[in-house]
Amino acid sequence: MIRVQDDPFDPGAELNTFLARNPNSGGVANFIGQVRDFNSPDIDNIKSSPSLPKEMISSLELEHYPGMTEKELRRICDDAKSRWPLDDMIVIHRYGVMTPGDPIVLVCTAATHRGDAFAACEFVMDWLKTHAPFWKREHSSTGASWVEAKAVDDDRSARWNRSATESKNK
Amino acid sequence: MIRVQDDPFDPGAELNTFLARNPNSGGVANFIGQVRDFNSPDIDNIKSSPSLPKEMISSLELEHYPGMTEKELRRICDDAKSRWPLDDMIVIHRYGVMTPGDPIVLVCTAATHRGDAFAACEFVMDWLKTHAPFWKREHSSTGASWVEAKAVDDDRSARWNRSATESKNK
Amino acid sequence: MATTVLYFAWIKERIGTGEEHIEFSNDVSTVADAIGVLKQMSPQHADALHDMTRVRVAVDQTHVSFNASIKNAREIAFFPPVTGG
Amino acid sequence: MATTVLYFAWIKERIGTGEEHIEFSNDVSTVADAIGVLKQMSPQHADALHDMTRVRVAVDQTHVSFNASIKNAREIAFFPPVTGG
Repeated sequence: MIRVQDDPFDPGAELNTFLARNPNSGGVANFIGQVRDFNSPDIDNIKSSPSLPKEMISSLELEHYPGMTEKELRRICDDAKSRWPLDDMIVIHRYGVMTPGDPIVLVCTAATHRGDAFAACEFVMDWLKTHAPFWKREHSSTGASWVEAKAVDDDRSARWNRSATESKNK
Repeated sequence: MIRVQDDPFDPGAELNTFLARNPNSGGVANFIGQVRDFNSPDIDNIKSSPSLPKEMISSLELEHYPGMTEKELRRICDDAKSRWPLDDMIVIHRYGVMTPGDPIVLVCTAATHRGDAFAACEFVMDWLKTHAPFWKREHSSTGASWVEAKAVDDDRSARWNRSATESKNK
Repeated sequence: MATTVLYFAWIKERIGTGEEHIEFSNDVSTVADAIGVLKQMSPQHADALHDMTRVRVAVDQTHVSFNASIKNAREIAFFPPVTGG
Repeated sequence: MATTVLYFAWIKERIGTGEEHIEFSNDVSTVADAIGVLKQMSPQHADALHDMTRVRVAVDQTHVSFNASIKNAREIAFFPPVTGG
């Protein structure tokens, strides 16, 4: 199930609904992405140079491509289902304006074996990050700026291609 | 934080409490293990031979080693924290008598980077499965029987040793 | 038959609009050809689309590369690398 | 100084008790030695502990192998491979 929405969602309530719908799935993995209150490049700087000023984010704006977003998320979910035996899965993604601490994305996967649930959940997050048409814009005291895509996300996404190729070669 | 308890817990409520405590963690991964209503060996049989009768589980009894359980879970969490940069984590594990669909275990991990949250969550589950002193006993129409440990769990747990050695060798 | 051309994020901002309807001539057969045409339309278009390493494209809501065909395409979208999740 | 010996799951069931307090003599220095002593205590003990591939052990609430020392141990626990989670 896929939901792309402007409205906030309640991760705990969504999780409980998902669990209630899948009482026979031994393992349920899930992931929640939240809006942070300092911006992404600074996070790595803070670790190496604690004296650098943090640029506080007042809000996060998420633009998306209506129609393609749903289509792309459905493709990613179908791909996950073809790779792992899953009982069920759900992806909820917000767009619009959010404030720090707000959940942006929720992915839940249910499977008999926890390894399948974990792998599918992480795969969906990695592919969503590199394929689903969303663009983040951070608003802070210094103005608004579009978030740059990260090379690490491309790398994480590419891992799944490699492992697909590797298993085919076995 | 570690909780070992006889009382049921509400996964959604626990997740929301955890998220509220960690508003600045970009990624929160979590896993819930549930009691299934047919027993473990049958699950694989069902897939290959759908005509085999399912042995319905009426309840699951979980014995544990009070004192050592908490100690061992704390060791596993400390180990996870030493391997990945985590903001926070929680492990809740039930003991006593449960019925199908009941949550048995909940692991939540919070981190700046989702890869760390995922890896730590899966690691804790794999180690908990092979190290935390719990023993499952299934009650069905044919009587009660102790669940046998699975070789696959040992394998999954051993992966983390291998990768630790590999990264040291790099 | 006009094709709907969509822009997102900073590409939309630079071009000044999110949606245009363009009649491409018959010799415009790939995404790269279409980009060539679009860059002629205004200095804003030329600026937004000049560095193709920063631009991604979808034809009829499917990710494609620059050499993909746009024959029979109803919708072409240009956007920066995605940053959701 | 008696050592607390604990049994869990089917090992407890076979032995018929979950807890014993045993005074090991000085020449009993490892877990393996202790198992030798315990197996002499009753046919139930011997039965429960005869296949050591199915038995795991903790000394003072830490997993150990059969050749671990039990000198100064306050608590030794025997149990099957764990099946929680």
